[in-house]
Amino acid sequence: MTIKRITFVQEMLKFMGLEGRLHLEWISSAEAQKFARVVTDFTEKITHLGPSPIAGQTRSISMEPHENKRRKHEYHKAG
Amino acid sequence: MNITKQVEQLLKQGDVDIFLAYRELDGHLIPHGYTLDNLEDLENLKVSQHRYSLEKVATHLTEKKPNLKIGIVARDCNQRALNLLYTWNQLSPENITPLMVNCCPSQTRNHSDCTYLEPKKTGTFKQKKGIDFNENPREFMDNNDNGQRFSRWMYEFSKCIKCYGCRNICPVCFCTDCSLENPDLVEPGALPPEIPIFHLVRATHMAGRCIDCGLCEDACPAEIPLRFLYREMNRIVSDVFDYTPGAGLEKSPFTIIGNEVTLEPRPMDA
Amino acid sequence: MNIELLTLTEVTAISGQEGDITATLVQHPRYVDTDKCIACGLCAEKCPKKVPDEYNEGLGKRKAIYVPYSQAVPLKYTIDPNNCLYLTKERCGLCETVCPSHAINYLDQKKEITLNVGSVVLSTGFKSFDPSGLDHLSFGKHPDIVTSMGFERVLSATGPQGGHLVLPSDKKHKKEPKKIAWLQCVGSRDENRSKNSYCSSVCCMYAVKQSVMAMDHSKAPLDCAIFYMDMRTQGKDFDTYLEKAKDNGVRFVRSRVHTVMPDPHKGNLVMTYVDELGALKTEYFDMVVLSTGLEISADSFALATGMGIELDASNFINTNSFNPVSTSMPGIYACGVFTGPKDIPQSVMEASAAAAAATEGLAVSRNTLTKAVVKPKEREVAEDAPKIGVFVCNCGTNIGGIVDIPAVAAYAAELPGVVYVEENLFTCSQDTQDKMVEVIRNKGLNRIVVAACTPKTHEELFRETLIDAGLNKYLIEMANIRNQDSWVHSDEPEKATTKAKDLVRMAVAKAFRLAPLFETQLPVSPSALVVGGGIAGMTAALSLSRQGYPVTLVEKNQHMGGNGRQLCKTWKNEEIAPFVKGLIADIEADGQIQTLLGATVESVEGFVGNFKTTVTSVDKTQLIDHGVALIATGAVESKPTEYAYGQHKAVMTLLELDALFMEKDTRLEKAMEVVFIQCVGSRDKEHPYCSKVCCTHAIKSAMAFKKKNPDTGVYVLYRDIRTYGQRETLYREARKAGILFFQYDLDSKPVVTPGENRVSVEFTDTILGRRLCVDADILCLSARIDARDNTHLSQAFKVTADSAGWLLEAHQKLRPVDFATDGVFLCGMSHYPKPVDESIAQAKAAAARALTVLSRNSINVGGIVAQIDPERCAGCGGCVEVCSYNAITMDPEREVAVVNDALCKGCGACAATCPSEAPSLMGFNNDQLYAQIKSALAV
Amino acid sequence: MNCKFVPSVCSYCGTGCGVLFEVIDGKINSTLPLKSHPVNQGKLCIKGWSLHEYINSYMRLKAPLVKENGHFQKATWDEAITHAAKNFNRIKETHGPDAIGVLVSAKVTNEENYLAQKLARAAIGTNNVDHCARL
Repeated sequence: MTIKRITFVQEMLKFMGLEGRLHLEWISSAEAQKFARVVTDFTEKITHLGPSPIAGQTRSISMEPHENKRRKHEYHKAG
Repeated sequence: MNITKQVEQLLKQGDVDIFLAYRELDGHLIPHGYTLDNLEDLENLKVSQHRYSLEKVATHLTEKKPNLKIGIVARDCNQRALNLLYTWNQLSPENITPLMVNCCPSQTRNHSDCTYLEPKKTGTFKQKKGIDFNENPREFMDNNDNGQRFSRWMYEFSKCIKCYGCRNICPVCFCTDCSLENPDLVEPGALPPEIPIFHLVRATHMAGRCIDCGLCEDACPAEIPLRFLYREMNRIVSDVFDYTPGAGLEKSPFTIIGNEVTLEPRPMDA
Repeated sequence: MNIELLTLTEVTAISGQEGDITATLVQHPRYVDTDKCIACGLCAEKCPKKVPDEYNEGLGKRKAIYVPYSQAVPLKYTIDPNNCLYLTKERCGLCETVCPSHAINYLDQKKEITLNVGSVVLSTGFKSFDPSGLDHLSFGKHPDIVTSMGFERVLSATGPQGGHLVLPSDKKHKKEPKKIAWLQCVGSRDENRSKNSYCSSVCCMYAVKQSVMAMDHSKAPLDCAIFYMDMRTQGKDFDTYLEKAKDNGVRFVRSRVHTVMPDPHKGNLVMTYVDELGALKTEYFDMVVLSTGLEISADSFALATGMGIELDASNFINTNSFNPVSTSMPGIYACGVFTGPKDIPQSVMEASAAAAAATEGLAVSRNTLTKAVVKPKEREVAEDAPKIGVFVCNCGTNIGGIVDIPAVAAYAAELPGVVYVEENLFTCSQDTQDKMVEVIRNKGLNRIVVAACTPKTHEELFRETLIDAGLNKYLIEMANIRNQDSWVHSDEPEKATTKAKDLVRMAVAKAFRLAPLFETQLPVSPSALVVGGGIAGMTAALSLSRQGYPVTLVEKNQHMGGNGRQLCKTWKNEEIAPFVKGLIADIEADGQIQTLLGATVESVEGFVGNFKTTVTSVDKTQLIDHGVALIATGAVESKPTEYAYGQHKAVMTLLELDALFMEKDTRLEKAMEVVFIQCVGSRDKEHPYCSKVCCTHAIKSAMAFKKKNPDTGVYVLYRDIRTYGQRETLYREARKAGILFFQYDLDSKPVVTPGENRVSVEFTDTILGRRLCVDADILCLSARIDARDNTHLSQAFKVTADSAGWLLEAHQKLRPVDFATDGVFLCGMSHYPKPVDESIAQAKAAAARALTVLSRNSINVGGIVAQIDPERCAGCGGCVEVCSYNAITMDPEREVAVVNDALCKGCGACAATCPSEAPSLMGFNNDQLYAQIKSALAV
Repeated sequence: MNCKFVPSVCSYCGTGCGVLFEVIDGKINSTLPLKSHPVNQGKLCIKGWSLHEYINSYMRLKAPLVKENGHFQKATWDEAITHAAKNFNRIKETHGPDAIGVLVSAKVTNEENYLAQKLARAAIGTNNVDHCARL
């Protein structure tokens, strides 16, 4: 299922002119080296591609939850 | 036998409880539900050159009365929509009687490539800045590089007034809760809507569903070449997954696990 | 809670009889108080004494105060009294000075413990063969000659080289090997140098695995060569793995290498060997791995003999094929390698089998000595505004050594919703848990974030803590700042601290939206359904009945016994027919077992604890309520399609030959030339698996001919003789008796030409390099074993089969008798071809696993499961299609999808598929996940 | 079960787009653009597409309300109109007609808007009259 969707979105993004910014790889928890390699390679690739052209077009992201009221904090050091 | 007679017969024999077709009213050709109670309306039954999504009306009726037997005057695109709605459990074939009519009583294109009606003429400004409605998506890919494609689409999407017309008119949009109204996916209250996310979210949701009827592009007040986008989407679904929505009663590859088509993750440098 | 762990403890004496055994134990001093030790590691850091690390096969060093390996249970330090400077010379005492929790106690004394138990299980495992004495292999003379255990540590991420494949001789320059050789059968199948005549069963497979992994670890192309006699990859899917290794370029050389020498001039190590065609070869390697065998340690030997348990010539516990986990002493059971060399799946099966066997006699007193705790009432917090407590863990120096914990804690205190932050040295330690309970109560916390290690190992523990504090156990979120942060960014502490903050922020964002989740209790029908009345099915049914649970046994045929009815003897010469008759008699005499003959399973409804199965037999259809189901439908010997089978009466299969033996057919007496062809239909392109039993079966039958008349010419044409484990003795006897063995390959198969009374068999002798021809009176084909068609059954029980038709267990090594579907278990040949003893062990194991469900009064369902909002559901049925567990059905009334909590595994596939986001996975709903994503991006 | 389509004009603004109401059993179920309408040619904006929503909204007022003691109370039309007239007159007398402003809704027809304008100018005598969609 994942591969179907990702393959589709990859094709779609290509059509839209946003090629290469989505990558899928299966890495098991036992494949630390592979994980590191894939993440490093992808980071390099994205750095090379430069910032996304839609960056800045998207809304600014805030992390404030909806009905949050700041409460008085307690900070305690133990252990 | 002409269509009026056929409808009359279907109603009288009790084959259908209601028949959805068109009628002429005050000079407009509009959809109408023919029943035994309004048989006199049959004299105004016409085959419209305008298209409305009668199958969507059928889903509305089914929602209210699940076992209602519905007849529908159907062109090829209506039939595709019906097939798709069957596979998604929105209508059941036992309750629907489509009455096939000739495609589009107008100067249509080649029927095998049925869009309907004569294609739109694209103005020179649009041809320069935006996307020509009549271009072939594959040629568009070949003639424009990544950056050009991106800026053209961003131009098209920036015109969007977020009327939701493309969704509302779509015969196969049946979700009760639309992702396009999910504040986590598409920020509410912004115009143009978060581009290109808004349109890509919709495109992704249409993958394996779009039956290429062209109603969305028709309804778009901003002349966004939506069909152009969804045609490419259908090309992907057909090339990669060997699936043509609405062609038969097979389930969409996006709703079933596994497939005859085996996919491999793509290498990073592809 | 009902397992008491006594470490550093030895059994000194056992007395009494089954049901009332007195065991005398000695617990050696640890010199560290386990209640106080928080495993911070300060003691080991300061300890001046370095000792070669046994766990790393001497490739690394440990201290005199140590934990043997990072996953040790309990994770508490211990002092090695032979190396501790204080205990040996009364000098030093540094660990006592630095220990923050005063856990060191040099005065610790050994204690004697007496236990009264009902039965005993021995599972002391094996010792890897020590190749030091084998001077021809130069072990110990060159650091690049390692044992397989050593190589295992080289490849391990927690090993002395951190998982980097570099030559132990040149760790400084990180020189990588380019050529590695594996030598098989070091300390196995070798009476000459090692006294271990048996096959160790596991070395072929682990060598293949190591070679594939080594290639994976190596940056440059790596030449891997495995030198072997017979490739014994008889386990499930092992041959497929072997073929894959060959495709990946691992070289397999059929040769027993006689010399390995260091050669500093030409290369690293030089090896001379004779290849298959008899040519002498010399090859250079950078590294040599000795695939050392498994043997019983002197301590285990002493333990068993002290208890009066019979051992075989190789010191393995003597068991018989029909009671594979029973020792000669009633009440004492055994499992694992102590009863013979075996791999992990078989050991795990035997462990469960031993549990079943050891408790069968104790069933009446079940739950009389168990402890249960009373949990406090759950506080209602669903409507309360979040009051998040964040507990940031140093994990000794594991996290705290890299990440600036005070900075992370201070940052957490500023996050929305957080009202309390605490730093802990070890959040998982018992005293911290107690403190957490108190803090949660006193501060009225209602959502908890633990920034520590992985939820995989510790979330359950913290959930228990929440229960103790009166909170719903799902109100916790973990931030993994160890595995995902301090471990991977140990060189960049500042960035690691920033990432820890990010992870904590994400966890808090999710915790803010956590809601209590509820489980419902469903009663368990305390009865079992066993499908298949062969040896496995009958054994499992009897075991469950002895444990006190009624069983319905469904058999397709008109009589029970399955393949067992056609088998003559086991390889240990035990008659199978009387055993099967005995089983049938026991079943018939058992009032708790209902047998349905000529019956098949029609359909199954329900789920673990509450199955409702429709079974049809000739005359009636009945509905059976049961809590668990065991599938033991067995397998069949295939009918060969080659070697003139079916065209000549001299050609037969092994089972057909067994029938002749049982009928005492005269043809057997007259036969002067007998040929066996192995792997008929097995291990080829269409059927890549090994049928596992045929080598032993064929050799045992071949021996029968030789015993009748030593002058009979008996020839076995084979590809690899797979008489694994102690079966090797049979192979040795066969060769001694004069049976001739000829190896053939897939591309040079024997040719059979039917004659008038005999068939002529033509094949190549590789050693002579000549074609030979034998006119055989009897040609016996070791036909492939085929899986039965379980399609209907697997659909009914929602279990899966692999491409060859073998039923698929939940996990090949760790859960070999469970299905992924809860409450359904498998045993016998429906899982994979196997001999009688393994089928019986697996059957008992399945019974033991079934018992874990049956012995519960109720099962909890719910918690992290999907829920479908009927308002949002458009009834498209997409989720029904993608649910692998058949947990979603359409409600025909409302035309919406509904989830069955008991079947839902919480995978989330439905939530990902739904176009209108109607399903949400509880505890991982969209709101929570979006919040996490947003907070991850909010910098 | 009957289903008919009723052509109409969008009431939201002065553009005058043609719409088509899907009426199932006498209840408006959805709005479609009228394809053959010369003004909008089968297109609508978000407001037009949502025309049917306010008609069937549970929040829609179906009877006049009069505020008494800070709370709205259901009233009859006569009571409401009398109450309004009385108070308009009072304001007009004390502060003059320009103290009254009239704001008209887009959700009523042009004709009704015209009448409201007449009421403002002719009956009340104020020019303070406006409309939310005065395009």
